[in-house]
Amino acid sequence: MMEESGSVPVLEMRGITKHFPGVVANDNVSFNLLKGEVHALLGENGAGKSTLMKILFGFYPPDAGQVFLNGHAVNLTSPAHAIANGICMIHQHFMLVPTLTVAENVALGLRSSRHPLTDLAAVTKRIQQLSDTFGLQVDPLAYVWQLAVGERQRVEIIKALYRDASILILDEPTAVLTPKEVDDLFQILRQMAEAGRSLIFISHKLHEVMALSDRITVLRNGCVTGEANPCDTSRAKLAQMMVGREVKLAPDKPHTQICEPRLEVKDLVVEGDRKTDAVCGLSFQICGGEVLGVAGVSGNGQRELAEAICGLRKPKTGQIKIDGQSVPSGNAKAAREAGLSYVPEERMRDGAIADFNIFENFILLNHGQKRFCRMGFLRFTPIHQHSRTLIDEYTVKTPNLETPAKNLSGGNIQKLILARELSSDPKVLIAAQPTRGVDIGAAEYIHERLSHQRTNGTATLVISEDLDEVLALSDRIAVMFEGRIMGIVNREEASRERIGLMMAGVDPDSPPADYCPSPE
Amino acid sequence: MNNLKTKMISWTIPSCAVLAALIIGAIMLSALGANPIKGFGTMFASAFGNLDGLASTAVKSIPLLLVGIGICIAFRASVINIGGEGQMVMGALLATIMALAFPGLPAIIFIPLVLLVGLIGGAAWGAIPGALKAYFNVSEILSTIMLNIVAVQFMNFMLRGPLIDPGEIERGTRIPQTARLPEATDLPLLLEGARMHLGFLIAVLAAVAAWILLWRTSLGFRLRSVGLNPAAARYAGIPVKRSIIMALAISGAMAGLAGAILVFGSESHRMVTDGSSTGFTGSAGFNGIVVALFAGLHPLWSIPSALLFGGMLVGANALQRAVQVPSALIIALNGLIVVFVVSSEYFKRRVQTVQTDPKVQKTVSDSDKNQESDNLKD
Amino acid sequence: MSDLINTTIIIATVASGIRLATPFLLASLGESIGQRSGVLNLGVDGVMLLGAFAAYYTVLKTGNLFLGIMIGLILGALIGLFYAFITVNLQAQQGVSGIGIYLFGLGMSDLLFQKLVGTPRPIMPFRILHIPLLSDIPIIGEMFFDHSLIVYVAFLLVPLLSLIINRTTYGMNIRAIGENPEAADSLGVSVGGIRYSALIIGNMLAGLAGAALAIELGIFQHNLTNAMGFIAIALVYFGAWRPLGVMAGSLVFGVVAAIVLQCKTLGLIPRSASDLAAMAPAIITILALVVVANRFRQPTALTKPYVRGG
Amino acid sequence: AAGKMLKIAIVAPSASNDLAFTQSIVDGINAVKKERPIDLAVTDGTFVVEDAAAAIRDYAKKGYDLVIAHGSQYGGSLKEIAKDFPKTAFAWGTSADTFGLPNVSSYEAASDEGGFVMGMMAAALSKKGSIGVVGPIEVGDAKLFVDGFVAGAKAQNPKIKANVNYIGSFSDVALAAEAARAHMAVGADVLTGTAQMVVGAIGAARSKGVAWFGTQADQTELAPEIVVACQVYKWEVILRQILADMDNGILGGKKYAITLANDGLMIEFNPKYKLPDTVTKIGKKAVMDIKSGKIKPLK
Ligand SMILES: Nc1ncnc2c1ncn2[C@@H]1O[C@H](COP(=O)(O)OP(=O)(O)OP(=O)(O)O)[C@@H](O)[C@H]1O
Ligand SMILES: Nc1ncnc2c1ncn2[C@@H]1O[C@H](COP(=O)(O)OP(=O)(O)OP(=O)(O)O)[C@@H](O)[C@H]1O
Ligand SMILES: [Mg+2]
Ligand SMILES: [Mg+2]
Repeated sequence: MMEESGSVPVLEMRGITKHFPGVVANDNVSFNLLKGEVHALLGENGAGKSTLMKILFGFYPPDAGQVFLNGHAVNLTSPAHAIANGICMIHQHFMLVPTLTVAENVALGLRSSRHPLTDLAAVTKRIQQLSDTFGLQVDPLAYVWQLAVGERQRVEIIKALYRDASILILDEPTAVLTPKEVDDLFQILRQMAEAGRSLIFISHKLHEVMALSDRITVLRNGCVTGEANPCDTSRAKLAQMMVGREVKLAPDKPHTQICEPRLEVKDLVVEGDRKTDAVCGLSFQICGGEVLGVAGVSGNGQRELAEAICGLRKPKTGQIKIDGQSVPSGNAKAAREAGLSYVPEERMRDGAIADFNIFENFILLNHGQKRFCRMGFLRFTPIHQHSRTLIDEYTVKTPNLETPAKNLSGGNIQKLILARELSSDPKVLIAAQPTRGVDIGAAEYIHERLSHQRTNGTATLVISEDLDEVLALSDRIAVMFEGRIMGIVNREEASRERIGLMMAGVDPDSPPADYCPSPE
Repeated sequence: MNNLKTKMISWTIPSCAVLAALIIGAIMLSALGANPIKGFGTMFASAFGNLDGLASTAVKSIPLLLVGIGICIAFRASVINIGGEGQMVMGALLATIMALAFPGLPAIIFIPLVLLVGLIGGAAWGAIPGALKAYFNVSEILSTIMLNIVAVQFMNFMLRGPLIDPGEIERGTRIPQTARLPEATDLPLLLEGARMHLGFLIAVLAAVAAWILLWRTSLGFRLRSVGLNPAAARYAGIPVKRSIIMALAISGAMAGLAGAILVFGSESHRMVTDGSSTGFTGSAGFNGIVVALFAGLHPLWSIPSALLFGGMLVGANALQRAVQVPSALIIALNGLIVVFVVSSEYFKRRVQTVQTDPKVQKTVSDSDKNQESDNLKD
Repeated sequence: MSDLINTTIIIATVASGIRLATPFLLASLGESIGQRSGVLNLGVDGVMLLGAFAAYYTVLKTGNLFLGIMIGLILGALIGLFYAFITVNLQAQQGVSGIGIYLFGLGMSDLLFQKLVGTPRPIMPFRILHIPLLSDIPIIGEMFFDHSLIVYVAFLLVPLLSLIINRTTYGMNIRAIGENPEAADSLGVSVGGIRYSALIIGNMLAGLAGAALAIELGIFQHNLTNAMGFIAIALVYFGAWRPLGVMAGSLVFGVVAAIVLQCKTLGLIPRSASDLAAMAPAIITILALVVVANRFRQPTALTKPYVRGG
Repeated sequence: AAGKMLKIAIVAPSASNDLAFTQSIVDGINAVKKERPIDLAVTDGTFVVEDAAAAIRDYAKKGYDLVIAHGSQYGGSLKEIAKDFPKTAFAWGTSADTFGLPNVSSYEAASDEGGFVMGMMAAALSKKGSIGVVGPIEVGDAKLFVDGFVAGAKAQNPKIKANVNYIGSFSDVALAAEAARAHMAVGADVLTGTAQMVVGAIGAARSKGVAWFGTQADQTELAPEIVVACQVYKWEVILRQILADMDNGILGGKKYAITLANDGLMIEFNPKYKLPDTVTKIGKKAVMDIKSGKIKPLK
């Protein structure tokens, strides 16, 4: 499939560096792409994959580095420019206009044959042709808001096909697809590669990467940590390159007495943002002193589950009980009063107020309590005292109490939130991605605090994409796939292999063989 | 040190914006054949140059300050209240009705009572767009504009009909104004010989109260958190919808109080309309927004800001007399200042992101780190 | 009663409603284009006032109506350019900066009028343009085809803008940018460029609305528009951002006002209630907003400055 | 004392060149200025009553000899201010109330008289037997004029249809224009109106060639081809009296009115308008009758 190795790569990115306030998203990254090749980019969340691709697509200018197309240096200053150079990108998040039809979305940005009028009839015809050739079922006249997630992904692909890109970037195109849809997509992508197009493919799912790509580049913390060929590497090796460290052993887990169930969830059905059921009838219980880990790829309903339990999202049906008491649904305040704490996944959106200072963030939940508030007036002496205690206890690094939260580093913001959430000694704790983007030291500390809480008798639900974290913390592990629990396994019976397969929606009893394209 | 720098930036940039607008104003003055130095000099002298001028400036700044305080609170909660005009009118009307209804009360009870009623009138009128936004998703920008029209027409109706001075009917002149309100409601003068009345003190106290509300009470804490990050506020169990209504109601209350003070502190001690939309308020409902923005949405900084803009309005009349330039120039200039100050936010943000950029920040954050242990001890 | 309300009066009332609706229609069509692209402009009234003065003054000096209209349009375009700069490039808060534009227009038009003209002097308005054949149709002809040129222009703009918004590439770009600027940007559509053009066109129409008003009345005065521009903005919401809806809203507003006026003329509304009657349009608009706000969503990106990756 | 430079200030709501209410008083002072030295200051466009009050007080404080509060809505404020400046003369119009203060004069126009005259002429001129009136708000001077006009029309032709439309605003020019059109739609072939927003109505009348009667100032130049006649206010007539009183140390306490009889009100015919002689005669006779007291318009 690959051309002879001596040829000039269609694309080369050299020494790309990109800073964002507070982070180095890409640090001297070099990357190349050959004609007809599927080149995969792997990396943890925040490794800088999307940023690199957006630079290639002209979305951001790089701080340093140069892009070469067919050996010529180019300065891609805007998406229009990139498109003109034959580069198309399917973004991690849908780039569709819901109030326009499929045909209009496809035609957007193209010069119409009947300029200045649109020529949607011609576009429709061409879409139909494409959908016939590639087997992409989609109604060109439907409005995008009417489409299901999978169909929207197909529209994104049609947009790229329509533009006849020579370089196609696919940023996590499979994150929202069913296995069948993934298979279909791969078929199309292979067809495209065979037709001489070059593809960059981003995914967190190792087996997909192994199945599709000709070459794999791994990013970590904005740096390239290695390149591999899928035929002579293994998932474990890739994981090692991605994470950059040995898998840690679980922290000490003193046996805690299992008493009555503290959190009961029954027949929970929750609608997602896309108005389809994101959680489809979940039931489970967590006892005091127990940690239930929820593993799974993001977007399989974990977030909706957490939000429904915390009263931020009203479930369609189902019941939530804390200590046997039913909690009114869709009421964040009531859930908190019933003894629930929540460490949210998006900490700067939900967990903290960036422009509030440290102590204001500490009292976000309980500023109305008597000890902090008398007759409507805040009592700063006890508030400051409380904040200092928490800062010391959780070793939050901050110049002073008046520092706005936005000036703290990611790890310290997470410590701040954790300190606040645990200070009320909750009956039930939901922790979503508790250590995402946090350095090892802080992550260890956070794990320690969570175990400590477990010893104190809190029922904890830990939601994480990081399998090591789930394995380290949990007493039992539930794997979520497409809004359902694939199964709950005890820690002792859980292996990475088994959980990983369940995460991919595969029944552990019949694991699929790794696919490696055989040379023609 | 970092903090001080940020504060300085947040002041110098809008000041530059105002300066730029004034320069354009000076160019316009010259174009109109007037000497800009003499023009602005006259303005300044008449507004701040003597006790009388200062007193007029103070009186003129009262509604600006009160509306501005309300805007600070509303904008801090992320609601854009453009309904100050209508809220002033409704507060004034309700207070006037109150004053006419109980003529016999002593001043010591009567003044607080009517002002409180004015406050309530404004609050109620402000709560309507709040509820429309919270429960029907109606943009408060538009509903407040529409409610301004409704309030003014309602005032015209009331002053031409039910509330008209019976003497006007008797004489057949039918000037749309109420009878003179009971003397017990006259706001006492604070300075012998100058017209500055109790209203100024009330407005300043209200600014302090608003500052306390925003930064010292749990209600203010909730309003600010809803304004800065509604998602996080919801997550923390703060009732977001109710906070939106509350913010608009408080904002309206301040405007309502401004309206009431306008009536009881007026020369005529009665409510008069000329039928136009801004004849009663003198556009304070709009200008208060400028005052608040210029003060960086800070109630205490709103005091000098209101005095500045009040002074400009007082000076405008002097300008007209001294250099024969219509006072309309000042309205245009106010508009320019609004546009420039709002646009200058961009440069403020730019400077602040540059500050937080790690590359630029390195040395600063290092020194901060050294300080942290000291700061945490006390 | 029957002799009070006869066909002549009905014809006159409808015709009057159409005339009253015209400046609203022009201004709200313009505003709706800007809003469709995601930018709110609360300064419409100020632009109208400046457009009105510019057109009035030009006609006063040259006697050339078309030149007056052109100057009104050019002035609107210049303000649109300026407004685009502060909202697109400087990302200024749209609600408040619009108020600034309004105050500027209010003061500036009055200032220029007082300095350059002083005593109101009349200019010759457009002549009535009888559309051949159509204006001879009984009743309908008099109602709809017996107006000045500018009225026809305004109403012809409705299908034209419908066509532009719904059938051209440019219109599709505007719609896309008002909903999801990032998606449009990712396909190479220039968000800033489209917003600039939409704001320039929108403000040109606001300038035209002012020019039409001044020329129709043959006069200029301090605050000639009487806050018409603010009502025009509300009519955009009323019309759910669609040219046809905006036209319906303007007509309702104009015809209601004409009916109230005609009823007053005929003594059907007691004089004491006329202030209450004047509230009617505002209250109707709020009620319409309550209904529309949940049924038709405003353009998702409205009032949100677009920053790539932000 | 007549040779001494007098400092006079006018505070008025609309623009001093509005061809209506405010212009009439400025013209009046300027007429007197030709006869004696006057230092005149004008604060116009003060539609905000509190701003007007501040200006009035300011002028009084600055030692102006006479401060004219030209707006009935200013009365409430003037009543309070005048008490504080017993040595300053104030004049308030249009009104008939001096608040019993010795330093306030009031002045008004018997605009019903001119209204009556022009109403009679309008009724005589109307071929269709229908005339229309565009008013601002039903108060003060406007009401007086309108009532006089309607009474005059009825006196000339008891069967005449005289429709009155108060549009509810002193400033809405567009609405005034539509009100004029509404009148024409129901058959009015002669129109009149009062206050500064009528410029719109005049424009509408002009486009249909319908006759117009004006008041407060000479509006002929707004539409020379349709303006029949205007009632013009000559405030100088009473201003002279007020200044004469001041020369004698009397600062106020008196009520003044301009009337046809004292030549404070004049009916100015537009020479360009071809008015039938019969109508001119009716008008001139009515003026004589009112001057002699034979006709009392609103009695
Ligand atoms: N517009 C932005 N402004 C500031 N920081 C940003 C921006 N975009 C990305 N970042 C930061 O840059 C880093 C790299 O982000 P990027 O989106 O490239 O990661 P990724 O590898 O695509 O992760 P994921 O797998 O979660 O998509 C992260 O720390 C992210 O927070
Ligand atoms: N704008 C700022 N003002 C003051 N200090 C800041 C600012 N931004 C960052 N800091 C400080 O700079 C240091 C480095 O921040 P950064 O976000 O890079 O942390 P980090 O090394 O990524 O840590 P973590 O792994 O915990 O996220 C922190 O101590 C933080 O408090
Ligand atoms: Mg990514
Ligand atoms: Mg970090």
